[in-house]
Amino acid sequence: TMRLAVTTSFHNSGLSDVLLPVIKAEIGLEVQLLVVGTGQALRLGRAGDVDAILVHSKAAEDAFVAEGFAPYRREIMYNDFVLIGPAHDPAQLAQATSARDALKRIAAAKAPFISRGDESGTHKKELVLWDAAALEVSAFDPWYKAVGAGMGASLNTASAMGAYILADRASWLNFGNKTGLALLYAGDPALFNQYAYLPVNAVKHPHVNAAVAQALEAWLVSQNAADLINGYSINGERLFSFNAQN
Amino acid sequence: MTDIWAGLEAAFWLIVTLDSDLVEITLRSLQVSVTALVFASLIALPFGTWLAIRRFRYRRTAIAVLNALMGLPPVVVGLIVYLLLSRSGPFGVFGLLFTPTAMIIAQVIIITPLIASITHQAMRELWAEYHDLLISLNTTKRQRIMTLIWDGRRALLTAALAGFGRAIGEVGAIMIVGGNIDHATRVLTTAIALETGKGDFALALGLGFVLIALALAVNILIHSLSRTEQEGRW
Amino acid sequence: MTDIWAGLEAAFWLIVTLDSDLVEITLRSLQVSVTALVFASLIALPFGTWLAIRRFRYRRTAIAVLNALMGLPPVVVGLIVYLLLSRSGPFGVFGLLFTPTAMIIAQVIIITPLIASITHQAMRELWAEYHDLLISLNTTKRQRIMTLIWDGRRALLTAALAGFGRAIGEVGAIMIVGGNIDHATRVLTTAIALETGKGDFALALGLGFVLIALALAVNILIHSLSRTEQEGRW
Amino acid sequence: MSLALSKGVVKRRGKVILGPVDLALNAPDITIILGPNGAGKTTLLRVLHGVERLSSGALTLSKPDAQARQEQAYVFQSPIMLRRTVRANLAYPLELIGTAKPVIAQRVETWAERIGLADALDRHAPRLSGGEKQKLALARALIREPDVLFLDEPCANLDGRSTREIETLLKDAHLRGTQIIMTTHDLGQARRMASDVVFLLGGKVHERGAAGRFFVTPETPEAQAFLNGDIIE
Amino acid sequence: MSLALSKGVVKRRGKVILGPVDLALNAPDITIILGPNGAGKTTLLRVLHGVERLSSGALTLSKPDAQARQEQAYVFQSPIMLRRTVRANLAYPLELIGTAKPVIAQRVETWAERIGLADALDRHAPRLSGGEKQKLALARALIREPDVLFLDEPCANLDGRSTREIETLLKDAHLRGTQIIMTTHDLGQARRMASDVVFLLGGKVHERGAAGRFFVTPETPEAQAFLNGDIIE
Ligand SMILES: Nc1ncnc2c1ncn2[C@@H]1O[C@H](COP(=O)(O)OP(=O)(O)OP(=O)(O)O)[C@@H](O)[C@H]1O
Ligand SMILES: Nc1ncnc2c1ncn2[C@@H]1O[C@H](COP(=O)(O)OP(=O)(O)OP(=O)(O)O)[C@@H](O)[C@H]1O
Ligand SMILES: [Mg+2]
Ligand SMILES: [Mg+2]
Repeated sequence: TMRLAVTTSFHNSGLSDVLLPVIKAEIGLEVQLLVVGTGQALRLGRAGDVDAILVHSKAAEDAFVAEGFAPYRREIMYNDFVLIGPAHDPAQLAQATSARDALKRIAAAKAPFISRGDESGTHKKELVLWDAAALEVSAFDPWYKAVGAGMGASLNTASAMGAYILADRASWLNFGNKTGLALLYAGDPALFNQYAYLPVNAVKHPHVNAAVAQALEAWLVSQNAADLINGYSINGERLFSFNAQN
Repeated sequence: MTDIWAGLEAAFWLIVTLDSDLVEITLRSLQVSVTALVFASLIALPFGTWLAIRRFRYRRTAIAVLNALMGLPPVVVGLIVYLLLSRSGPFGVFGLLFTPTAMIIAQVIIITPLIASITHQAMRELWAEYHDLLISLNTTKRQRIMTLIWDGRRALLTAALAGFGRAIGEVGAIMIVGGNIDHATRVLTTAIALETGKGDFALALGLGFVLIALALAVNILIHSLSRTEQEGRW
Repeated sequence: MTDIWAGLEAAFWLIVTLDSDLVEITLRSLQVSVTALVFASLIALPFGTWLAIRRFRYRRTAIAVLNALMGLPPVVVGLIVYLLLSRSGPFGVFGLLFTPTAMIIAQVIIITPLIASITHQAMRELWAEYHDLLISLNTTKRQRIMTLIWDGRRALLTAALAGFGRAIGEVGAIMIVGGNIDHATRVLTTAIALETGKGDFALALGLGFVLIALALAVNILIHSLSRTEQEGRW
Repeated sequence: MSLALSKGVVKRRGKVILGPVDLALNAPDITIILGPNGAGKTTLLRVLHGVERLSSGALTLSKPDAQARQEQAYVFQSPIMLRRTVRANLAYPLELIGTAKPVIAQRVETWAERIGLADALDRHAPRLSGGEKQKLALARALIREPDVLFLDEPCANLDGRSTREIETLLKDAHLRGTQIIMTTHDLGQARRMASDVVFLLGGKVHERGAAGRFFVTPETPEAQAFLNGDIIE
Repeated sequence: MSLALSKGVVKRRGKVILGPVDLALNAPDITIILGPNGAGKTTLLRVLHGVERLSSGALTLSKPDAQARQEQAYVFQSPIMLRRTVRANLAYPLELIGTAKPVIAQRVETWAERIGLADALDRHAPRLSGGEKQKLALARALIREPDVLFLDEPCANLDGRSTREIETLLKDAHLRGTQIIMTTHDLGQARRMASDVVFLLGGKVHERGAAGRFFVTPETPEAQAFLNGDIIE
């Protein structure tokens, strides 16, 4: 068995439920998933409490590698972020030409917006996007609400408040409480969301089960995994694209 | 281990610099918990006492249910309150979701059974002692309850403090109904959960120590006000 | 509202089909909570009783601290236990993190102060009654504690049941130290939190109702075993 | 007020501990209930007052129940002290019926004086001495000036002088029309006080009669033996 | 065993409720402590037994403290019943000192017989009648066969016959060497039992003397008045 820390957004996508049984069947490896915030996942890796992590926050991952906690990072797959909002779309996001434009529309309309506010990969992406739109988050009025919660909880909040929110496509498609919400904007390359696998450095933490971490990595970049990941869809919509380099 | 020290250090700095965010969420924590405690006590103290003096057919079942309700999972309470208060829920029109009021409602539901159960336990003893006298004096139900509450007030303090402790440390329910919105519904526990999720354990622990210090201060304050132990046996 | 009905329906189907995952996590919930309860009781019952009979200098402070500890935020307890059990922590070598043992440790820390505090409260009354007799009979400390625990056992049941309730409904700490790993450390509360995060309210509520039913069953079972109310005043 | 118990039975865990008892008590009397330990005196008294429920049989009062209860008072065998000061204990029965504050204060003073606890008014009642508690319980019963007074061994822990004083208090109350029903193990007291005697044995009324006759020529050998078991110097 | 109290004072909330008392008690006596309600009898008895701490002064025993305490027994003014059966109440003091089970069982039977509670062995002690509780408390004190026995109004709720029986039990124990120190409000009982009298008033020893002399010619007018306050037929 091995322990793998993953982010909530990955787990909420439901892909793990597809992959884990196959992994078990094909290479006899039981993967125990720890579903936590991005920051916490990195912390678990630093402390050597897990054998590998799977997250989506490039800057933080690079730092992790630079500090020597992982020998390298291996990109596995990507999906994209999407802008969700109330179905009647008061900020007219549907007509947005780019992610920046979409955010500007929200700001202009002062429509309620939910921010994850938890320094997760999604939150960091959102901040980058506001930055790109040349908008200053700290100057936003009460319409901008930092909820400090996981993806699902934040979506629940957005649903209850009729607010806009940035989410990853997988979480959105798998989300069960879509009442009143709709996917309003997607497709800008700026919304690209890369997932990477980082095995914990066995030199730093000798008890880490490097062999199985390796085995899992090997499987994750295999053709089998590629087929499963690319083939995973909800309501006919594909969620992830495999992009591991061999 | 170093994290624990870092946490103590963080707590220390947060307090000495009187960090304005910290002050804000601490006050909100206190406000929510104390308000919830007041409402819960207003329900639970008379109810627990009433249960101690009343003999009715399903009394044992009622007590078992009450004890079971102490185990109400906060997350479930949070969910139910969320569903009731949400726009599409029956009380949606009041727009209470994601306000401190919603958090208070959830906490009242969580701590009322705990307070009522401890109250019931304490009042049973006192009622056994007073029973004959109060029956003989032909007291009304109301008078009995008032007498027991008054004379057993020190025992009820433990009940109330247990409720306060549960409220101030609770996170599952208020996270759902409050939403942990910065500057609106963020309290100490939800902030701790957030920092934990961020992996900033030192800050999370720091906030935790602030919370524990707060609970301690409230307890010591109330204990010295009520001088529980000074009046001898009672 | 419809969600609440859907939740009841989900609970119903989960139970009648004896869903194997449900059975597994329910049993694990019970195992963790009951084990934690046993250990916590072994510590808290004698300790709370001891506190009721001992007069020492800082007794009042000790009681205030104990009451404050009832407010220990589960998340903070979880964090501290995590840091202690983590590979880079002092007890890392035992490899207890993300196992049911770790969850039990966290729960013991959370419920011990609650049980001890209620015990102390109940035992004070009994000690006031027995004090003269036990002093006169020249009993040892140990004998006093044993006598009080035995004769006050029905009051201690409330204490234990409060602890059980707190344990079975708790999520913050065991989420951190247990990790909510499927087929290893997932229990009812962490499963509920997970489903809530997925927005699957019906399933979350369904699990919640199962949990409540479980707590209720345990309470009714213990109440009828101990026949609390049948033996009259006591 | 007249109280009549007909076929009154009290059972505990299936065992009959009192009865069947047929007994009628009338207003002007001082009725003393005598009997050995465990005879059922306390139980009978409680039944008559209505704090103990009958397993079968009936208690009939000459007034409506609610009113009757308001006009009765009871002093329990082991005094029940509210966990309050002596003053608060005395005031309590009056507060219950909404007596005006100044009236309460004044009556409390009077009664504290009468039972010799004027100095102890602000002390915590549960910490009084045994005899002081008994006196307080008595004053608390008398403060509402009841029509019927039930006393369960009211002088058991009192010294000679207090016993005399209490007897005087009770006789005064009786003269003002209070009906008194009491138990005692002090046969001297029974002789001094009783106008009417009920002798209980094994939960049943074994003998009943006017005090004058009972103490001189008891009808049953058991009553005779009981009276002889008394401590006669 | 001899007990000596020198300059013993007990204060409560700054008020002296007992003392200063100088008193020496010696083994073969039956010492009766007399005095009006609130005189401090209970307090003195508790001090001598060691359950009440002295605010100042000293208590000296002729044996090491631990051993002395083991050989003393005390019957409280209001009986303290363990919330257990009568049997368990009687067995309790023996269990504490590790007596063998069969010995316990046999002694419990014997004592239950002696106090007339053989039929009540399996009843819940707190639900006994007032007199029955008092008898049980007494038997529970005697069951360890103590060398020194403290009794605080042990017969207050007992009927005449039980009182006689208890007195016989106590005299038997005394003949077997048990030192007895008791309070009572029953002057008849005091006369029958006492070999030595301590008369307390206002927390102080007002008069002390051999029983024979005290009851006939008390030295102080207060003792005289107290004896006259008694109920003499
Ligand atoms: N729950 C019970 N089960 C069995 N017997 C009981 C119960 N409660 C009381 N009794 C018995 O009923 C009898 C009558 O009790 P009661 O208190 O009326 O006696 P009493 O005449 O007042 O005695 P005393 O003079 O000692 O006060 C006693 O023998 C008592 O032990
Ligand atoms: N905490 C206290 N504060 C003030 N006075 C107290 C306190 N406790 C006891 N006393 C008083 O001390 C006096 C002695 O009490 P004690 O119980 O020794 O009397 P006693 O002689 O046994 O009386 P009784 O015959 O009524 O049993 C009483 O007047 C009592 O009220
Ligand atoms: Mg009686
Ligand atoms: Mg006394």
